[in-house]
Amino acid sequence: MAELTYREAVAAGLAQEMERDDSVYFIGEDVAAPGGVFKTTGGLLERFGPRRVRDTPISEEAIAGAVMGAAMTGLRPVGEIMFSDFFATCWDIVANQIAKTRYMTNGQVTLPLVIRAANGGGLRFGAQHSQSVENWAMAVPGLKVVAPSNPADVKGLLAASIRDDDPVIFLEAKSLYPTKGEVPDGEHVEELGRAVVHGDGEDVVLVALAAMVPRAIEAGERLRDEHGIGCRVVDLRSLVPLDVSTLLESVRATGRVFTVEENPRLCGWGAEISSIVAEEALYDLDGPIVRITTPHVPLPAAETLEDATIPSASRIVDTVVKEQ
Amino acid sequence: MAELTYREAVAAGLAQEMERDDSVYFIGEDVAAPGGVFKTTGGLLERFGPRRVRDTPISEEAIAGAVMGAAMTGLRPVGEIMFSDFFATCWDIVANQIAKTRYMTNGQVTLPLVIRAANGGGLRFGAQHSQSVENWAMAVPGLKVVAPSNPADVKGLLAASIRDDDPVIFLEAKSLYPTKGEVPDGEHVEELGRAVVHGDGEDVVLVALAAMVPRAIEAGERLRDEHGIGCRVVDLRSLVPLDVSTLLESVRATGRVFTVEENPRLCGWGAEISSIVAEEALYDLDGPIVRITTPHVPLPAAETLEDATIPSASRIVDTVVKEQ
Amino acid sequence: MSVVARWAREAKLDDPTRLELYSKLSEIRQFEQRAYDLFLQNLVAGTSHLSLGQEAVAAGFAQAMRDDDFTFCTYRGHAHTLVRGASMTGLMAELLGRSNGILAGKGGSMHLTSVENYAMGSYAIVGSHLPIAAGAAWAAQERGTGQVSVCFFGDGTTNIGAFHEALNLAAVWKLPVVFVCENNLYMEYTPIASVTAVEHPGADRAAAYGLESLIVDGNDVDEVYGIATTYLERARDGGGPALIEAKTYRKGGHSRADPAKYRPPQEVESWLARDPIILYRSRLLELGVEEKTLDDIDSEVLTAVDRATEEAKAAPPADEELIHADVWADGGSRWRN
Amino acid sequence: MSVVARWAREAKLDDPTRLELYSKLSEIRQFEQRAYDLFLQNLVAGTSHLSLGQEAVAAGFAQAMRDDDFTFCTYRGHAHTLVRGASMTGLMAELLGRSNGILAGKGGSMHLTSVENYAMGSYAIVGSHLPIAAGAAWAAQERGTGQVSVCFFGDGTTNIGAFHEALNLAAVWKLPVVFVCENNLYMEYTPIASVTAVEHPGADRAAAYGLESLIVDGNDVDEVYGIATTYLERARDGGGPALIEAKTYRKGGHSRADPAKYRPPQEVESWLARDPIILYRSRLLELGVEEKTLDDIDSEVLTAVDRATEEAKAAPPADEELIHADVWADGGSRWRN
Ligand SMILES: Cc1ncc(C[n+]2csc(CCOP(=O)(O)OP(=O)(O)O)c2C)c(N)n1
Ligand SMILES: Cc1ncc(C[n+]2csc(CCOP(=O)(O)OP(=O)(O)O)c2C)c(N)n1
Ligand SMILES: [Mg+2]
Ligand SMILES: [Mg+2]
Repeated sequence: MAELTYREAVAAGLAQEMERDDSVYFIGEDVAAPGGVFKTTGGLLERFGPRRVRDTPISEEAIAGAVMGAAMTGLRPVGEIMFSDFFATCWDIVANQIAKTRYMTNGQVTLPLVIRAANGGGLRFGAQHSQSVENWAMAVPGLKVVAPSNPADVKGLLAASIRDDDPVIFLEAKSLYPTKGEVPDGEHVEELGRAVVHGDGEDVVLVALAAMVPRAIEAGERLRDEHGIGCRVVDLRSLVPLDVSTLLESVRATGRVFTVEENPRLCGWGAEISSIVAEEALYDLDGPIVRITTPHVPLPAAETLEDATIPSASRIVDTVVKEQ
Repeated sequence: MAELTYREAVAAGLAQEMERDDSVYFIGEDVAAPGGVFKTTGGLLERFGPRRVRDTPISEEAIAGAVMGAAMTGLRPVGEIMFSDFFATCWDIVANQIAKTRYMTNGQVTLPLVIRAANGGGLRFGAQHSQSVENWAMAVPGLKVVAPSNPADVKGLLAASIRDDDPVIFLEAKSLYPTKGEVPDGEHVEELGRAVVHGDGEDVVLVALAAMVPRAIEAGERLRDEHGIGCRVVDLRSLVPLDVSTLLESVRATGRVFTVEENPRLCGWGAEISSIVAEEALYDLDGPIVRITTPHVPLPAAETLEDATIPSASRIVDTVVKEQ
Repeated sequence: MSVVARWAREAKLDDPTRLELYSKLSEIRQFEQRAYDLFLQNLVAGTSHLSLGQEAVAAGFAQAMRDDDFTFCTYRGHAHTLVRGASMTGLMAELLGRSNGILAGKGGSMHLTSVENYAMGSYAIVGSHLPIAAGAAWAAQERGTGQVSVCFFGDGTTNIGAFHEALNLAAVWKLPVVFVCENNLYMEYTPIASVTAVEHPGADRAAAYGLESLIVDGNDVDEVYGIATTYLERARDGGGPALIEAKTYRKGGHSRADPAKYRPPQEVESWLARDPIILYRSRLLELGVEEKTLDDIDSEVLTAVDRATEEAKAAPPADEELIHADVWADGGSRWRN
Repeated sequence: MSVVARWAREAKLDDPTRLELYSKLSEIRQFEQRAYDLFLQNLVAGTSHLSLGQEAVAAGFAQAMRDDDFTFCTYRGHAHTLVRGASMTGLMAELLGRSNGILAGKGGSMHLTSVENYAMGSYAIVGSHLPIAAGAAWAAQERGTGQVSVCFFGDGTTNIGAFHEALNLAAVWKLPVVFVCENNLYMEYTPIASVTAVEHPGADRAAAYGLESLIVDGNDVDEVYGIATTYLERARDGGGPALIEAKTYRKGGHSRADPAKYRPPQEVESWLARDPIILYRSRLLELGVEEKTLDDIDSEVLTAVDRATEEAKAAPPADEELIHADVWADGGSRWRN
């Protein structure tokens, strides 16, 4: 086991797969010589050369389109969209073309591609560089959506996403880039669609994703220690495929569900979770399903404002204590 | 009262507001001389002249951007995006710029604009020309989202949207264009954020929008007549603002909620409705909240396939009978 | 400012090539006319966009392409898919929403695709396929296959952002892709001239990407074949992309029931007089080809179109089971366990 | 192929104009240096993109603009907003996330806006503001106000789709908008030359929209002022849009802590030698302006920067109440009843 940052785990995952498979290519803005604006892809150019690791113009539609065209004709490309907010500039290629082409062609076309992006807030970048858009991607049939919460998962899930034969939107939580964690040595590949449960509290389940996972875990510890409320945290890890079994198990075990979402409220992924529970496990509930989300506002920039907008461990604790 | 088609009501609403207010302008692709590809805007060019009704190049970002820039500097423009699927080609302007600018500028900028689009399936156009994207828009803080189900609402809600000082995404159900209905004579303006309830059945509430409303109403009649199940149908009319009071009243009155959504399942607006009910009215429920949606697949083109994919009155009836 | 290719008129095409070109023209013409008839008989649901009048562009390029070169086209893609060798029955059945459709009914008229024939798809959102075609060219370049990607689109498409991004990327990366702008003077119902800042929407933009300005008579299949051959070979040899503007005209409306009343009668007349098939037929006769040879080709094609029509009409409607198939590479649509 | 404006060198500028230009240069320089200092003191959260080295573009244009002409700029927008007359305290406070920020802390460095000064916003997503600026020009045209919209962006922005769509629309509608490409040779860390198909990313694209190819020395504030005056007037008089490429260079990195190591030392040196403020100062001295006059301007500016800094630092952090304010025109954020 080596200790890596979340940031380093990105390059580690890419390197592992590029080493293994010549058809894996990687393109994006400032990704090659500069090593990425978040320094997530340093060293790849040196290791795999300027053809397999390549800087593009500021042309998100060209990046997404190139990745799609290459995936349908023999490569297994990875594209970077620098900030997930910029998916909006190539949403047509992603949501209308990449997501639908296999289906529309009755399976003639296969698209083994990954598009990575830095997602979410915490760096005081303001409303256009801090969005959590995992729900945008989840809403589009034909996209898989992966969002790791720790370095080991970054590496293992990125590897799994690259090996997957379907298009995967891989969302890295930019606030987690500096965080550290143990990453297994040697080849490390996880499975898409398998949630992980932290803790075994029997009072409440907190369903979380990506940057919200460490906050939920911290809240869970405080709820146990300070309020005697037993929590378990479900780290969904991928929204599509979604591990509904683990979710429903945890509902049965606790009877109380709280979602912890970084995306703004309306049509967030927590709404989907809530609707699944309300449809399939209503009688297992001991009380309302509560959603803790970024309120339905664009994200403000200033530190004080941003911190008060995105769900924090304290807000989770307070909400659970109040509602429970 | 005059009988108009849903299609004609679009032009009627636009004409009413352009007559009233010189600052209302209208642009889009093939909207002026051709009168719109769905023939929704015929006659406007002749009546208001080539400056106020204008054809654009095929440049959705330019349309959305022009409308935004004009709205912040004194016009009250209406833009048309021909098919709502094409929002993806200008999603950055819509979701990142239009939706966020008022907030980011601390209220310095006001954006009284409307973007209209033909939304949804039913015309066998396939996956890239048939999407219901109301949930895409609902998910973005800063956008109002309106989706009328009948000609009177088309006119009245379009007028209200144009008068509204916030950006409104106005989604016309393309399958309803040929349908007819009474439209009040003279000036007709509705209020945004007020749902309408059809029927007073006490067993079940069907929550529907746009093209799903007539299907829900038909299903409600069949459920009453053929199965003795008393239904009421809530026509939401706008997703933002959302009439939660009317929704919760209908939940209290019936105890059973079914959403009828044309958007594909994951993160559809029905998930949001379900999560509100599960959080705020759990104890009023007599059974699970059931979502009837287009399954989470891109929409297929052939008649037989499309008809079996989008929720139909029969599917609603069958689902309610089975689940109730 | 613009180079009009005179390649074909000067070079000597051999007879077999000329007959193959004629055959492709005939195939498109008769297929499209049949599609229109079936629409009038109310057998085609949804929309459809015919290439009647524009046949020479599809035919000339297809003739010049290597079997494994890629075609990317638009909703106006029947012709481009057909001439790559896609099953005529499969295409016709797709228009009719039948189970033997080339996409089993899931895609419809606007999304015709035949990967086994390297027809990589018809794209219904204006402009999106240009970067995708560039991507296929990028893969070909990296894999060293010598394949060229050919991307067809209309005049109206030159004003959307994806056009710009794709052209620049292709030029910078010297990708083996040939972009073909079929300028038929109209978008849907709006004349391109009224919404475009330059006269030649394709050719006048080429310099912005460091490319030559190229215009070809899109109704002259020899000219098209000539310019296609030239720039396909150049791209194949590492010479990078080209942007070719083919001037042409559609005989009918933009789609289905559009009567195209917005076009000045004189304009229509003068273009109909330059019908690519009439033009080519008379050239071939002048060159000494027997009339019967051409008639035989036409009737062979007719037989094929008849058979395709019958096979399509005889098939059951698209199979509802497929609604849940092929969202994912595993063949299914499950998003949960 | 490209026209380099010589307007300013030839025309005689009067002294007051020249001193105002100098004053604007000084204001930007000192404001930006202070912003950098505050960042080094860890007082600026988030990111920031300075215009050090590029001051002449902002100064020259602002000087040429009518008070009610619109400015649209990017995340690198401190300078452009400041020179339109926006409150220096408000801007400084915004960088520091204070309650007296010009956006009350809600926007941050990348979104500076001062509508009362017709600074219509700083846009942080590359390219998006070009069509928006065109829209403001469209409204001005329709309302007959004689206002011109001026839109600043970088070299890297010329490769994104929105650039293309905005330029075409502006040209077709003859909108009163001047697009200004500040070519500082780099995007973030990647040289523009490595990803662009033409040498002059702005000027070489102008012809694609029927516009003149215009290049100006962006480090010479007189030249900038000259070309700005010419094309603003032309746009105001109904002559339509212009696209001007200003060659310039940033002294430091792309943003915050970027040490800009990717730039060849010689290139950096040669550009630093052409620092727009040093250049202009020596020109003014040559023209007989007293050194003291310039020193006095500098120290007045310094006093203003000091005061702004103090007022910003003294203010409380942004007010959490505002989180729920101004999503909507009614001042609130309610999406439900
Ligand atoms: C992004 C987008 N905007 C609008 C449309 C609607 N639309 C379909 S075809 C068309 C006209 C295209 O014109 P052109 O590129 O000249 O091609 P042609 O149909 O003449 O072959 C339009 C506007 C679309 N499909 N996609
Ligand atoms: C659509 C989009 N893609 C990428 C970025 C990230 N980004 C911010 S600034 C920048 C470089 C812009 O270069 P240029 O246009 O030359 O402006 P400069 O920063 O040099 O002033 C990039 C890539 C962005 N903000 N928006
Ligand atoms: Mg055309
Ligand atoms: Mg630059």
